[in-house]
Amino acid sequence: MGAGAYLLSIKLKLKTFPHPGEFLHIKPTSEGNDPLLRRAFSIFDYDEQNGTVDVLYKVFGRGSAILSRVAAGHVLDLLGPLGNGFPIPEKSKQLLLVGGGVGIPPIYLLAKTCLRNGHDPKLIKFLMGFGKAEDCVMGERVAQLPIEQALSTDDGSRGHKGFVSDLLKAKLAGGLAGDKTVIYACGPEGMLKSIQGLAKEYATPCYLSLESIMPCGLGTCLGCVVKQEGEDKYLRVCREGPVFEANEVEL
Amino acid sequence: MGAGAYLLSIKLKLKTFPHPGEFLHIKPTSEGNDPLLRRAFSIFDYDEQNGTVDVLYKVFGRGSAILSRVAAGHVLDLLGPLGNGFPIPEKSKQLLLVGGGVGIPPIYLLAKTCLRNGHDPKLIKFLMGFGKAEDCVMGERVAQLPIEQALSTDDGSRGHKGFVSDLLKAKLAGGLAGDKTVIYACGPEGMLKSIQGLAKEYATPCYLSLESIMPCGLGTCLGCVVKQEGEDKYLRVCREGPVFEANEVEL
Amino acid sequence: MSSPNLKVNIGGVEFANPVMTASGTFGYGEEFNEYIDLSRLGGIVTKSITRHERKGHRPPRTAETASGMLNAIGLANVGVDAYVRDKLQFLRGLGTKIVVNVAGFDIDEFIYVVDKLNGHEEIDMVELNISCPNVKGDGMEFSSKPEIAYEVVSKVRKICDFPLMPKLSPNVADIKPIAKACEEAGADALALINTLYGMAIDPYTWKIKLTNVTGGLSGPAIKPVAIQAVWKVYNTVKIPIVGIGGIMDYRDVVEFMLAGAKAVQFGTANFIQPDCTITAIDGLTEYLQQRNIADVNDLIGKAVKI
Amino acid sequence: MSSPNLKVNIGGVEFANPVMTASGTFGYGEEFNEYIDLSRLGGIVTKSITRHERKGHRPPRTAETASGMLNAIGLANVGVDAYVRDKLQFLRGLGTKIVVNVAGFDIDEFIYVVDKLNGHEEIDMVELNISCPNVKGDGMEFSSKPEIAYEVVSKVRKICDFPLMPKLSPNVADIKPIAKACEEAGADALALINTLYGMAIDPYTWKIKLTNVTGGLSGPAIKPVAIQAVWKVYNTVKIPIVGIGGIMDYRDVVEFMLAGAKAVQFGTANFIQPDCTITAIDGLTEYLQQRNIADVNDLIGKAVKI
Ligand SMILES: Cc1cc2nc3c(=O)[nH]c(=O)nc-3n(C[C@H](O)[C@H](O)[C@H](O)COP(=O)(O)OP(=O)(O)OC[C@H]3O[C@@H](n4cnc5c(N)ncnc54)[C@H](O)[C@@H]3O)c2cc1C
Ligand SMILES: Cc1cc2nc3c(=O)[nH]c(=O)nc-3n(C[C@H](O)[C@H](O)[C@H](O)COP(=O)(O)OP(=O)(O)OC[C@H]3O[C@@H](n4cnc5c(N)ncnc54)[C@H](O)[C@@H]3O)c2cc1C
Ligand SMILES: Cc1cc2nc3c(=O)[nH]c(=O)nc-3n(C[C@H](O)[C@H](O)[C@H](O)COP(=O)(O)O)c2cc1C
Ligand SMILES: Cc1cc2nc3c(=O)[nH]c(=O)nc-3n(C[C@H](O)[C@H](O)[C@H](O)COP(=O)(O)O)c2cc1C
Ligand code: FES
Ligand code: FES
Repeated sequence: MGAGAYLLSIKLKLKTFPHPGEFLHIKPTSEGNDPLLRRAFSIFDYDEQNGTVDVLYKVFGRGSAILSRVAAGHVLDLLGPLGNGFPIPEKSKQLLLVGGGVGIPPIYLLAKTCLRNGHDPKLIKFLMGFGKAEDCVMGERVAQLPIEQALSTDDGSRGHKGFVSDLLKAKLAGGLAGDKTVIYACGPEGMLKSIQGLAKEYATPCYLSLESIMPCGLGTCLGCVVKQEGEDKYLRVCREGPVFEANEVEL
Repeated sequence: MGAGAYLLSIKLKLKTFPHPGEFLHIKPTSEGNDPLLRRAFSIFDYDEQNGTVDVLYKVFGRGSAILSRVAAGHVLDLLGPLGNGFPIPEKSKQLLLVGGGVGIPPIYLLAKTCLRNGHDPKLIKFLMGFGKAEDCVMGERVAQLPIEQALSTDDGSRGHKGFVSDLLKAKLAGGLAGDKTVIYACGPEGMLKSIQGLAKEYATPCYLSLESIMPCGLGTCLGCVVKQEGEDKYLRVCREGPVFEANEVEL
Repeated sequence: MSSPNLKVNIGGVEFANPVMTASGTFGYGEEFNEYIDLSRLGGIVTKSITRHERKGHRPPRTAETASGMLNAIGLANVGVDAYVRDKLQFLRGLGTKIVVNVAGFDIDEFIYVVDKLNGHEEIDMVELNISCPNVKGDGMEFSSKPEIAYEVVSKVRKICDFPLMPKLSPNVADIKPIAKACEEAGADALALINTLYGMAIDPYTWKIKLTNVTGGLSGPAIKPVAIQAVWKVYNTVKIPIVGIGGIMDYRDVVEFMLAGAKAVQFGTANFIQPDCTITAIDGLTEYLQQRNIADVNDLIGKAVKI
Repeated sequence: MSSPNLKVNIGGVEFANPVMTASGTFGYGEEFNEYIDLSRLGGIVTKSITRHERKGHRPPRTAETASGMLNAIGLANVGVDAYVRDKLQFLRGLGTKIVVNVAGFDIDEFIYVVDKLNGHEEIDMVELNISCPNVKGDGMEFSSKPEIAYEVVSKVRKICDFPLMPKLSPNVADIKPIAKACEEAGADALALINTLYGMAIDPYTWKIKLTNVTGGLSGPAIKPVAIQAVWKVYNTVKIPIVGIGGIMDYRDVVEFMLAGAKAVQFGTANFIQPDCTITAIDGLTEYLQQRNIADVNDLIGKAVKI
């Protein structure tokens, strides 16, 4: 799955097709108390026939490293689906889907869901950002979707050299802005910040899926909060989010 | 390997054939800091050709439970062989070998070593104690040795009903006592205590392999100590032991 | 064997079993409604409430550590008025005992908040979080000095309609005189421990992991400290003790009760297994049955020296 | 990049690198000789020595806890005379700095022991274990009150030939005044932290796991408490700090140095990986090289608030 990225297929029958943007809270180990807490991973894909949920993740620290060594057939301890996902857009809207690195999974599921719902493929554009060419394999499942796609790498080793927000800006500047368009994005904080800026600049509706350290994932520890824009208030990323309207949160 | 008992075969080339009574200090997990410490396990057997060390153990608490779930091919983190094993007896001696439960491994290795050295099989008696009949499979490798064997179970479901020390007492009372005999024993503390008493009563040389909580196994933490008999002094089980002359330690 | 008795009486309140949830780790109960049958809990201790609403600290507010976690939530809460108005109603119907945890930065605040709670029958007990910095004093926690602990507890005791249970901090040289002072001030029970001070720094980015710099350490890592505190206090006071700190399952409940606790609270464990409390109640029942122990109270303080 | 400088100067003693071994976890060095090249260590801190030989407590003396361990060894040691006679000779030849940890149950004992060490050139520094109960006072640790800490440190300072480094206990409400008192008393450096009080009970047998009932908690579980103590003390005193508590690898060394430590000690980690110190020195070197940091001293206290 590209440099340090892994695909985890979990046998898990869900009552309904998962909502894009929802996440699973997975305990990296069943042995001992260290690491202690569950980790959040977006649902990447769901296979209704076989009842398997896919998660696409990067080895970041201890928990994800342990997950990457879990043997096939291992029984995982998880909670979910949790959180509030992306609002499904009206069929008439032009969709600009932006995923950076391991922010791609929920955006992929959104694209797939929209297509399943009969959204016109021509109205969906998928923009992907990666560090370098090797990471791009992460987007292989996206590549199979019958929609327009573009990609960027930080070092220019494949696609546009630069940030995926450059690709978005080109689209917006090229006319795909305003009320008839909706931007959906997930990725590193820096990327979300510039997309938030672009959405404002081009007055285009925009939803962002945020990351945050999530001890409980249940809305109870108040650890995962993000500041509400313009209000002296914090919102729980695990409960009110992880998807927020771009102008609702202060990044 | 009987109720809750496991055989662990570890690929490990040793410079020399291990000394019976030596132990390995094994880290139950390589992931996280809980459980934190290594666990001590006696060397049960060594296969020189293939370079594998066998350990026979019971699931007791967290560490041994984790070990029992380790997949084949897993790389274990271990130190050893450590400790001072049993002194190898002169060939003329009558040997009374006593093993209780997971105390059998070092005694088995002692029997095997003596046989390799050319000790007359007729001079070796192997007495084994178990909880109940199901546990007796633990002695299957012992059963292959060409020496006299006897066994007891606490509940009488196989062999003598009662303690293995009863079997020892019968041998001692039957004439196999005194300076021409040596007793070697490993097993639960209660068993070792009664054997210590019998050795004294029958004035027979006796060596015991002790267990003790061993944080370091290296002689440095001073955690594993046992009281020296008649002295205001503690001995380190991991370093001065785990094998002691029966009259040297206070149990 | 017939079902063992799990009921424990603390300061005149009868809890159906010794398993409660710890303040700040269970919200106001709502979030757990979909995971467990809340009526089965011995009690729910709600998040610390203060005079005014508090937003809490800027994130990041938590960091994981070895077998533990740090938190600096900053006593975020809705404030006592909203609590009474919006939260009590949900709690009232649950069929479990409700313990309201009250925090304050000076004695007036404790008194103000407790006074607002007085008269509300849905409340069974007040837990006094005296592990907050005392802004009027030397900035130290109320529970770091016996005199200060005595003062706040005795003043609140005078005006409080409910049984009163101060919650003690482990960040002291000797917890015994603090416990004694609370008992003398009229406390009906003692809850211990709150979190230990801790801090963490990322060795790659050099950043301190919490915006608030230091935070409270909780989870299995601190259990030995908590057991030791319960044991010491059990041998010092006569009032019941509610044990807290690193409890994950029924075996930990037993360990705390053997050390001298009459009941316990599950904190961090709720984040990891939302049904940990229910599993523990079941496990405790089975534990007692297997050992033919008819009454859970028979465990209290029965640890044996070797 | 050329090799970064790892040398650190503490109280006038130049250590080849900031990695030492903690008292009581490395014996007198002998046992590790077959596992590691002792000459590579920054320093060895030997097991606490007292006036007379001490046999230590009756076993069991240790118990494992979540990411930690409890110990109640009972300051078992050969006594100062045997130490000087039998142990110094081995230590002398090692090519690393030798820090002798001294314990005492009253001030006279500290003075007696240090006096016996005076004049022995193979000693580079004295670490004063003031986390022992003060039998002449109220039974509390010497380092639990600033006045007492001041008294013992200033009296020992007067007669001690070597740089003096008191070792502080974390079992206090506020470590800052204790650290300050030691500095004012003439301490050349401070070592922190010693173990936290803890206790454990077996829920199956009901037995308290240590014969001594309570013990000292060490290991990764306590690292957040130690980091916080180092950070607070770093912002309080000017003398160098040696950080201790739950250090397992070079990343932990970096974390402690960023918090304000000039050097560190590995304790419990030695039991788990006898070569942990050497691996950490190598890891630290690589860490500095990768970041183009020419001097390890540039890490000290550089943690960034967010
Ligand atoms: C809603 C949501 C969806 C996510 N989806 C994905 C995904 O699909 N693929 C993927 O690779 N990653 C995803 N992440 C990020 C993922 O949760 C972190 O990479 C992971 O928790 C790191 O854990 P670790 O044990 O490897 O790192 P450690 O550094 O050991 O983690 C220590 C602690 O910090 C937390 N933490 C550290 N970094 C992050 C982070 N960036 N976000 C949240 N918590 C963090 C951990 O959960 C843990 O509690 C998602 C995060 C959130 C909040
Ligand atoms: C020299 C020696 C040889 C041994 N050989 C064998 C063997 O061949 N087969 C076998 O099954 N067992 C053997 N044991 C016992 C084995 O070490 C323990 O069963 C094991 O450590 C239990 O670990 P745990 O994680 O399962 O239990 P836990 O209860 O989780 O252990 C907690 C801590 O206590 C220690 N501990 C608990 N019980 C014992 C014990 N009885 N002895 C030593 N430490 C203990 C653990 O090492 C650990 O540090 C031997 C012990 C020693 C000292
Ligand atoms: C995220 C979090 C928030 C907490 N908030 C409070 C609080 O508001 N009031 C309080 O008295 N204790 C609070 N605590 C402390 C817990 O109630 C409990 O005393 C502590 O976490 C130890 O128990 P544990 O190890 O089981 O978590 C909080 C703990 C955590 C982890
Ligand atoms: C088994 C053991 C024995 C110890 N003995 C001493 C001692 O004699 N003197 C002392 O000052 N500290 C002693 N300590 C404390 C350590 O030096 C160190 O301060 C503490 O363990 C914290 O570090 P760690 O978490 O790296 O182990 C001992 C610790 C352990 C685990
Ligand atoms: S992760 Fe606990 S409230 Fe969001
Ligand atoms: S186990 Fe540490 S001295 Fe024996």
